[in-house]
Amino acid sequence: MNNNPVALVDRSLYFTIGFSFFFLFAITVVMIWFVVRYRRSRNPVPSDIRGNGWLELAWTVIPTCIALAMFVSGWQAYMGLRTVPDGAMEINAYAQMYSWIFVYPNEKETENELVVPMGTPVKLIITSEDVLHSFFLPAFRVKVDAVKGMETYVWFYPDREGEFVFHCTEFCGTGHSSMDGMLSIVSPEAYQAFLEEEDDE
Amino acid sequence: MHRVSYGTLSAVLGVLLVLTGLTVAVSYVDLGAFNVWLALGIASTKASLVLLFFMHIRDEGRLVVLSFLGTVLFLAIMIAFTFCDVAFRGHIGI
Amino acid sequence: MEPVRSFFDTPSPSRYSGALSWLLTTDHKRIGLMYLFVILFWFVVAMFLGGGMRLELMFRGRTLMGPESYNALFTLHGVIMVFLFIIPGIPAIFGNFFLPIQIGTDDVFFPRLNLLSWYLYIIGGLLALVTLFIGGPPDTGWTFYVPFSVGTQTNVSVAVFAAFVLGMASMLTGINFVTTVHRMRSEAMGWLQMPLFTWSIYATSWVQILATPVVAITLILIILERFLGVGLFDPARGGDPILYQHLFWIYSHPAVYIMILPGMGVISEVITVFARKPIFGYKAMALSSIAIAVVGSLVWAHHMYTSGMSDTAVFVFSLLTFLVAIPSAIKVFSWVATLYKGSILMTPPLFFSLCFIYLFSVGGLTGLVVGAAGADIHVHDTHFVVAHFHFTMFGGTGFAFFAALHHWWPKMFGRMYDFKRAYWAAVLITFGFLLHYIPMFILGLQGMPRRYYDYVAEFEAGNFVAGFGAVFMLVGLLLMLVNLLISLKRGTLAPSDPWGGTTLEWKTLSPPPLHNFVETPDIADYPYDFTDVVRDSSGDGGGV
Amino acid sequence: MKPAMDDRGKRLGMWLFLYTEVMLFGGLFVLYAVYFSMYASDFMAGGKELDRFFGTVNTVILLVSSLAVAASITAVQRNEKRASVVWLTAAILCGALFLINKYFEWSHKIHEGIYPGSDDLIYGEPGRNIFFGLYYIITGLHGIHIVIGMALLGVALLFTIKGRITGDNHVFLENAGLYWHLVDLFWIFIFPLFYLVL
Repeated sequence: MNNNPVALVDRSLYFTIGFSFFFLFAITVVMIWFVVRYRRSRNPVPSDIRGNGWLELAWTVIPTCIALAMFVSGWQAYMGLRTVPDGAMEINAYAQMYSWIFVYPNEKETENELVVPMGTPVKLIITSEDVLHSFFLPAFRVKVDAVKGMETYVWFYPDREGEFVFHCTEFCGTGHSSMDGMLSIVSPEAYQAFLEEEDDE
Repeated sequence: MHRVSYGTLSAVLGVLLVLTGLTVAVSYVDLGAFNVWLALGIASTKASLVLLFFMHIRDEGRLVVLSFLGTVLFLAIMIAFTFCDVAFRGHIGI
Repeated sequence: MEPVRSFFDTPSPSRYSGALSWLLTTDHKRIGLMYLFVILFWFVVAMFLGGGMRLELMFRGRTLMGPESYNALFTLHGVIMVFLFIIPGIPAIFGNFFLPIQIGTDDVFFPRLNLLSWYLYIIGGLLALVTLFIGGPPDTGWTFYVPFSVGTQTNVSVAVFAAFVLGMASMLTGINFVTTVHRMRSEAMGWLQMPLFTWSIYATSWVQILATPVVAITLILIILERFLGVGLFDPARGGDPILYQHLFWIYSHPAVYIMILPGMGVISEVITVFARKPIFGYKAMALSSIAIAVVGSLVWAHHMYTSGMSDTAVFVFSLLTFLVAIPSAIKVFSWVATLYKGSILMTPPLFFSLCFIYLFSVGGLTGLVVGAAGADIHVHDTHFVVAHFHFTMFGGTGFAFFAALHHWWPKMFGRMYDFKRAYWAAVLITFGFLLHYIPMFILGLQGMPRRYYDYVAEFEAGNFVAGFGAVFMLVGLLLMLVNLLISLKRGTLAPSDPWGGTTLEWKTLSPPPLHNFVETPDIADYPYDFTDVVRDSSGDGGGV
Repeated sequence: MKPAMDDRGKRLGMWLFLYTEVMLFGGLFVLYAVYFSMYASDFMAGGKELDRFFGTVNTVILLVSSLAVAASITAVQRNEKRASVVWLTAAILCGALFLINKYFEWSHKIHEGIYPGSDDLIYGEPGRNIFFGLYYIITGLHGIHIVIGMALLGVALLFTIKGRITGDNHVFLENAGLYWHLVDLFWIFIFPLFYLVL
């Protein structure tokens, strides 16, 4: 699937971090070189340089352009995360102190355990029963706050089978750090079997 | 410092009272969303009169006039930027 | 000629002596020093709270404390560091002490108000202390997000009130400084002859005046909600919890510029002095301070990309966030360019400043990652963000604070400290800092959320390493403070201009007399003209 | 160095303080604006429940008190101490009258079961709860400012009587006046926003 937001987010991350490393390296090397080269014992008389209009203009304009490029890549990634493809499967998620409840299209419920079939985009519609929580699924780069009285959503494309951990990232009390769970991406057949299986309770 | 005569002060009070009457009067006329803007417009006029004649803002020089306007502008921006959020919730994209 | 007595020996007002001559003083220098010691006290307290958190996190599961204590620890670490150390740090200590001197005057405009601010600061601090012992320490994080802060049973009201009082103190200091700069600047000193440190404090003061009241009212609303249950932020009663976040960040984002701008001012002073060279692009530097103050006030909602606010707001605030990066970048470039063809003398303050440039650059550049809307979604509320703001706030403001301490210590106390220990301390702090926070960047990218008491197995290595960094840092910080304190007793006497500075504080005695100057100082046309300094020192090898 | 009496500087300090007050109320006005856009009809219904007559009378009272304060400064500048004392007393009385009115208004509403956290509000329309919540918080905060303003004017009155405020030295009175006018300014906006929403 093209335009998978995971790729867009990673592109934005690499782009920004790559430029950052370059600038950091350049600044540090130049700084250390100046300090060594122009130490007082070697260069007792400083030059009286008070500024340079062209240079200042250049280091204003060029970073502005780079920053805008970073903004654009970030925004594209963000739009990728926000634009749910057609035919996404909707699952409701309810956050509460300190667990996640998922309700599947056929009313089946699970707690702290999310099972989805591979190959179908999933849209999680999230809300909170009490204080703020936040649904964070690092493997798919998605995160959104769960707010009481409001519906928010994330979507992701399960493109590989496996188990992925998700966390609560908005501080919600003593059990905050244990409010995590496991996303299992299974084959469509296994998912059907899972849906039809009786609730454990 | 500049002295303001009793006459000017009373005249200003007169205008303020008239404007108060006006704002109460227009609140009985249904103008839709325009009502709020009209009420705020009248209130701003009254506020300017108080600033100019009771608080002598002009005597304080450019710094105070500009920084006061700046403060009001900052407040306006605060409200406007908050509306970037609340007015567009539920839309996808810009 | 009779020797001039320093302000230490001349109480103001003169009718008091002993402790009262400090507690009731109106002398800006004494008030600055009173701030210095109280702020250092809070810094050490919060430092140990932070260290405790890191030690708890070194191993999985419960090691030192339970989750309740851990939550209280990070809340108090944040509240104390933010409201009692970083925000007041440089303006209240060095702004108070040096702003009047740098503009050639004898005190701030409202000396008694200045003392009142100090007392408000003390009261705020005591209230923060009270929360530690009575009613259960708050466990909300320093952001006090609703609805959690309204519902939790711990002592949030007192903590919030403490922050309110501290806000008042900071606001009144801001009012005082703006009035001082406008009304008491030496008549010979035009706007573009003001030292850059003064410029930065001036810009900061405006932000303090305009932004602090917003958080004041927000905090009052929390208290009202807790006692009256109005429901302004409670969705069940028609409220919108996200609005709280707007109001909170309308102040608290500008607050990070309240924290960093004075630090940038310090760095500008230190680098020019030790490079013996005018600051590169004085006007750009002064203007960028103002630009940061203005644009920085318009980017608050970039803390809220995941909060459920509208995409339009994400667009606007992300764009503005990238624009506010530019003036900061200009400052970094100008500092480095100032070193070019200078005559650079390595000293502890310069060493701290160079570390500042490096660490702050890391902080600023990672700020671009969290400013980009899509990238931020992944790293928001993870250890990446924690590392990012510690690089700017600690690596930035903290190191600028240390640089200022070492730069102005001889002026404030008239004593020199031991250079060797100062370098060792700086190296230890920097090494510990990197060892502490770089693993946190990686943890964040891996997906470890912040404010986590416990974590899954894949985060073990990073947390283990970071714990060692914390220990190195603690040792380094203690060494630095001890070194400075020892100098008060054993340090050699400092001359009036130990480094060869050009701004007015170097033209008076160390420590300065009560009215700051023995004779009215000359104001140079350009505040960083080192021609005389270079001429006077030719032949002495340029040593200190 | 500071000139012996820099009244302009002292007023500048006061103005800066007024900005902080503007932003303090500004935070509440942000809330008002957002909630008004969310619950326009509830706000209009709520506004009808407030007593317009009381509101208008209080507006007039505050405007008159502002005039009195401004006039007391003119009087002091003309060295008419007596007149200044009379004007100031009038202004303080106006403030008291305002508070008495407010007291009756509030107690009437509370009597009707409309107060923060009351069953009527909590279980009623959410917009109505927000409207009255804001009403109590904003007018309450304004009331506190009236009390502080009256205290400042009271001190100014005392200083005038004792002769510490004179034609040459009346910056304290001016600053107290600035504060009072600002409190009036807030009311000028609070009045239409709560009593006259349609």
